[in-house]
Amino acid sequence: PSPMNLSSEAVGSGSMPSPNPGGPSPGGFSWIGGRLMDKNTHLYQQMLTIRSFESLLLEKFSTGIFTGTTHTSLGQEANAVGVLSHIHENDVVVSNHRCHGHFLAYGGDPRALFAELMGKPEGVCGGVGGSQHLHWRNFYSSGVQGGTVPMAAGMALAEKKKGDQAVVIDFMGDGTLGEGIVYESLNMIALWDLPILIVLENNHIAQTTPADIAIAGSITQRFEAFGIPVTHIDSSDVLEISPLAGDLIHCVRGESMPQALVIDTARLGTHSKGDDTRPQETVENLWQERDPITIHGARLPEIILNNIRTDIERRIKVAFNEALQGGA
Amino acid sequence: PSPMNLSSEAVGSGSMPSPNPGGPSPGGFSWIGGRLMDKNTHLYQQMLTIRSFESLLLEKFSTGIFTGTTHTSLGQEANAVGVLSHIHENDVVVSNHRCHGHFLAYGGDPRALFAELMGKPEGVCGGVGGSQHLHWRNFYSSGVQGGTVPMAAGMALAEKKKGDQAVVIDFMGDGTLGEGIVYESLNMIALWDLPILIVLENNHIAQTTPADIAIAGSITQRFEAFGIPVTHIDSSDVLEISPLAGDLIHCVRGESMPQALVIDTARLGTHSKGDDTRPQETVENLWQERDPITIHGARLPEIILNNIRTDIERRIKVAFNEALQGGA
Amino acid sequence: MTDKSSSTVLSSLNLGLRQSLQDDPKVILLGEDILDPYGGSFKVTRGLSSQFPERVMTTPISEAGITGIAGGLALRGFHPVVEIMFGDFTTLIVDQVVNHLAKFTAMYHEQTSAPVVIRTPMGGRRGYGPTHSQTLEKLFLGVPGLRVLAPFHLQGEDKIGSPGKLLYNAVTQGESPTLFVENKMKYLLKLLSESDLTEYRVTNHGGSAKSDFPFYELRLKGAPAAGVTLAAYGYMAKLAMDAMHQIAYQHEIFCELLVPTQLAPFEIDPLLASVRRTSRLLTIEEGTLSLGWGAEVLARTSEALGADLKAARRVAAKETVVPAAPNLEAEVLPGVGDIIQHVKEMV
Amino acid sequence: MTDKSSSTVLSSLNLGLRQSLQDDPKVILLGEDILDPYGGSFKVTRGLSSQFPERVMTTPISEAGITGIAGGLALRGFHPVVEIMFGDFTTLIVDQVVNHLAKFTAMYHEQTSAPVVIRTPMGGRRGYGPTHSQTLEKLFLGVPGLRVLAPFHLQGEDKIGSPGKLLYNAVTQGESPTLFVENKMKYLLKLLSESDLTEYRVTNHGGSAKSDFPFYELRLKGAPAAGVTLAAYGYMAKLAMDAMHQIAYQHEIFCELLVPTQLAPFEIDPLLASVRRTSRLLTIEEGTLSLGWGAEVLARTSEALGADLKAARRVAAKETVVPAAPNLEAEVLPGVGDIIQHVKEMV
Ligand SMILES: Cc1ncc(C[n+]2csc(CCOP(=O)(O)OP(=O)(O)O)c2C)c(N)n1
Ligand SMILES: Cc1ncc(C[n+]2csc(CCOP(=O)(O)OP(=O)(O)O)c2C)c(N)n1
Ligand SMILES: [Mg+2]
Ligand SMILES: [Mg+2]
Repeated sequence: PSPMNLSSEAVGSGSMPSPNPGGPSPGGFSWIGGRLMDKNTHLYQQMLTIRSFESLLLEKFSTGIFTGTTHTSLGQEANAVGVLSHIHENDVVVSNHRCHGHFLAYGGDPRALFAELMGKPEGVCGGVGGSQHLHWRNFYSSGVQGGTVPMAAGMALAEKKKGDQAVVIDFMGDGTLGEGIVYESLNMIALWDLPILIVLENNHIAQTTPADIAIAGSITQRFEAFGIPVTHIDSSDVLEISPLAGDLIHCVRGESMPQALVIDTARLGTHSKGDDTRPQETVENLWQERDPITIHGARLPEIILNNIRTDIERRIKVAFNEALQGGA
Repeated sequence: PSPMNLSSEAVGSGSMPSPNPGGPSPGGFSWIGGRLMDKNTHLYQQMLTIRSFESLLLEKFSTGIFTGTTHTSLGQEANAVGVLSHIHENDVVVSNHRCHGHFLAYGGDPRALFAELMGKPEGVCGGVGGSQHLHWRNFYSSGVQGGTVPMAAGMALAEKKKGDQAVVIDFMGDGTLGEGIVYESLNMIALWDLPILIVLENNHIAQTTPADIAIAGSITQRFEAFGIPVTHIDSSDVLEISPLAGDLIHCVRGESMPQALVIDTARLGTHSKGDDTRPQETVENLWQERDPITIHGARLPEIILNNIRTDIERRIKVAFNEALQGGA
Repeated sequence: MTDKSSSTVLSSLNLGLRQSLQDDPKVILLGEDILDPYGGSFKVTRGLSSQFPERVMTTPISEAGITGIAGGLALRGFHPVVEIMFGDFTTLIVDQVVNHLAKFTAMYHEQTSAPVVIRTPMGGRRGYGPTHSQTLEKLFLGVPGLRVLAPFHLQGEDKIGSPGKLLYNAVTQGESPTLFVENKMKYLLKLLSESDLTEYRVTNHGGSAKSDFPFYELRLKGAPAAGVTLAAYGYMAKLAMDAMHQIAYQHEIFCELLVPTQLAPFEIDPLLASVRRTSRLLTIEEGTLSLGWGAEVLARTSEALGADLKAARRVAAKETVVPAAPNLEAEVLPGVGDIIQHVKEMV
Repeated sequence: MTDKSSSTVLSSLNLGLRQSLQDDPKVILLGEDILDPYGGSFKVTRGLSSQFPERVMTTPISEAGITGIAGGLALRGFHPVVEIMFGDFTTLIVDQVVNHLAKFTAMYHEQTSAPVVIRTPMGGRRGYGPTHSQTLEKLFLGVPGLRVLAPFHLQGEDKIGSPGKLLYNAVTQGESPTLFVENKMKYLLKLLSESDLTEYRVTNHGGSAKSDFPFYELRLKGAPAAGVTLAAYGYMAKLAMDAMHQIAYQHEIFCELLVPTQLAPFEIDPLLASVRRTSRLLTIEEGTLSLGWGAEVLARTSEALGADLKAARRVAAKETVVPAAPNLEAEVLPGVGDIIQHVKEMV
């Protein structure tokens, strides 16, 4: 198995990375870059890859290398990694505007993503799509809230018709529950027993709008009302999220039926760039309490953490520099 | 108080009928056409007005007097009458394609409605709107499923802002739960505590599609999930529906908050014309068990029934003939 | 196919769908109330759910949702066909079409495509009123990445008949998201066979899409050089034929009638060739005037011909709702009389 | 108003809204993320929720729903203003606009109307990519019953400035459902005051809507008779001014620039008067070419002038998505260079 490409020296090697085929092996160990790595280390590494990528992105944004807009997933890395550590090669992942983390956890190439954000021909979509519009292998994202949910449902219908046991993972945000098309989709997903896991990343905010003035009633009931079983977890701990997601994906695949997973999480960064209207203190508290990197990092010895950090940061820098040297 | 105009000699008199201002008086009696009439008789009369209107409409359709399409409410008269017997003069009623019954129960003039269906200038909307697109006083209907639900919500917001204690009654069908905009509306209705009663007429079918292959999960939960209190009744008996609706409207008005009323009912006629795909036996059983005219009529002495029948049928014929003699 | 069932536009479309399902296992039909025995509001899918129960799916009343679902199916290899019960409700799928289906190919850097065919009946003249009688394809004719087709009622060479063949081609080609514009009045039209067309010379100028998506030119045989080019599609093409005939016999004005079946992307060359001969162009459509198909056709003709375009006009619906009352409706929608009057005023 | 805050299109619009709220108690603002301190994605509503907390309502992400709610408010006497965060998402409100708001008056036999003003920023040049950069007003320009406005960046006589005044008029008049098309690049433009316009002669040919919804004509003072009529609105009117200036000084070709603020219903007479003088028309818009504003303008000009229209062209976006990469985006969107090139080729 060759999990997340970043760890397998694929970066910069020019070879196409492949999506994570099932995540860590059953015993909790994976081969990473020629080393046997335990599951905890592996998950940490994956999350840190996203964090490092997006931190560098934000750091360099002001230099004008990147254009347009960008939505980072700071604080939500455990969702991307926890969920996508369970997917198989034929599975489909559908994401939204906040898609970098999902893309990287899917096995996407950081260099191709940097290049995309720089508007280079080497980018994931040749610079046409930009930050929100990625497609690579079975990964698709787009920037119109809710609009990709029926698309994800249709993909699940396709896989079901093909009978090939593939499942669809669809990420969406709490604010996107405002869009009517979400409910049209939930209804058909349930009616037709589509093999899809909807991952609702509830960071309690949409751009600047707190969930409590945008979402009436209950998020979980919105799935239940359509007969879609829903699991709710309030956690930024990848070790809590991952097994839950694993069970649900197993069920979606095995029973060919839908499941929803509502993850209460925290957005540690701004919505896109410089547009956070929450009190600084609130955000600082979230950093204290809800940073998945800190939470999971506490499980690893300092020396390993340092090694990983150095390693990943170097790889991300390499990816960045290689992207920068690309055409256009 | 001057309830349903049909009974007050307004038909054919040329005077504008006025909407039912609060239905029967508190003691359960109303003045009808100069006679003191008990509540039971009054409700029967109202339902029979709708039934007679639509029966004549269907009977005459084949003659080519009417054009376009039409959706009758045969079997659902108890909903229109039971709910709208409680509205006040400033209240707003929003309806859908199946709107004749709602319009008549609101106090609309059968002659003007016949004229509309004949495409005459004397019609409710001068013949422009036709069967599905009526507007008179505070009554509005339109033919795009779901599209009027946010409109109704906006009207409720308007009345709330005006602070004039008016409420909105919005009728919709079970099949219309397929439309996403319904949920966008429910969300804002709940968030903003809008004074609206949503009456979901669940006749278990949409055109030819049975509810069980079109609606996943639970209808009542679809309201609850948004925090809208919902009351469910399975009845075609106006005496069961009316008090329930009265209580809910009272609450909507008094508390300035939304309520939903799900009425399990039966469509005794075709969807529009000649397009009923249900087995004849099923429909016949429904006629046996769920005809609100029969159910409520059983409470009145035969002689009164006969009188009412003769009277109403005559009035409806007069309305029809007068409409027919109109221009264009 | 010589039985009666293949003799109207409706039966031809039905046959086209049936044949698509038969020949192409990737075809899936989605729509509201499309199952037998009902077979759809206008019966285009009649019989199909009985024959292909697994691949004909009736849906909730969720126009946007089913269009999106079809998009997902298409991205994953299927050739879905969506029926929108009334063309008026295509307003509900604009986001799915414009921002999703039609964008995927370019936005995802040519890596994929969503070849969904969306069929829908447009048009009035049935007294259905303002929300069930519109001709709204102009909302879609200028959408990059979307193909728009409208059938012509010819028997054609194929047993399916031209309308069905057009649909068959769009569905089974599986190349591009496509809006397939039907018309309520057109359904009932008898397909024109050779014997119906003995007075006409019919040429197909399909250009690059010739065989799959024809562009017809009709002239009256033996007529003198035409003075006006008429351009029309769908049901209006039938009214234009009637008008062309009448005006030739009653007013001795001769026209060439150009009938594209692919409205977008629009290959205008055959039409320009005609206008180069006539110097006069009348476009004919059932939708409201402003920013309609005729506007684009006139604009492109004017760009190409400059002062050589001596007279240009458009026949279209009045810019208001389509009333329910038949007499009011007739005032709003364009008819044969309007075409004749315009032609007479142009020469 | 002499302070800096009134000197850009953005601040003018903000002032226009503020003044509407102040003068007209029926005005209610609805939109996503429009509350302070954020004040909307493009800051047009900044400060308003603080000043009018009861009448500035932030909403869930429900474009269709809030448009419908605004419709209900309007039918019951209010003058709601809806902000759609990006013009790209107007695809989601097409049904509410086309089948509801814009239809009520005619469909309900002139008994009522739904005077909602829908404001939205269109346009690219910010690298936002395919779903956040479009110019989609063409979807709405041909909708019967709907008014479409686009501001011009003049200081005007009013302290609010022309863009704000245009918005104020639309909102407080409360007459008709209206799409008010803003532009992301335009927000930042400084309003042109008299001193910026000393080189130009600016005439307002507003026709019947003259005072409320002006139709400007700009010529370079002292220039010889113009050879080409340019027609543009919104941000493209600014680029057209730049082009007109350059082409006069560098190529000695002189143009008249016509800038309507009411795009629909479109009163074309001032433009026809100009083309009668020049015989040449170039329309300029940021949306994709087919069935755009320019198509309608060309069609109507061609209908009116026939062979007197010697040359007609359109500048518009290429018929594909708006790419995120700035260099690719610049290839797709029309710029000053495109305008100049077309003008040179026309004379
Ligand atoms: C249809 C649509 N409306 C509005 C937007 C603008 N927008 C982008 S992200 C966003 C907030 C989304 O919130 P949520 O779904 O909670 O996701 P989060 O940003 O919190 O990850 C909004 C309003 C959009 N992209 N699409
Ligand atoms: C948006 C939209 N889609 C489809 C239709 C066609 N249509 C008219 S009524 C109807 C069924 C409605 O079912 P339901 O809401 O249960 O109401 P009922 O007819 O049972 O009263 C359909 C599909 C429509 N009018 N509007
Ligand atoms: Mg969120
Ligand atoms: Mg029903």
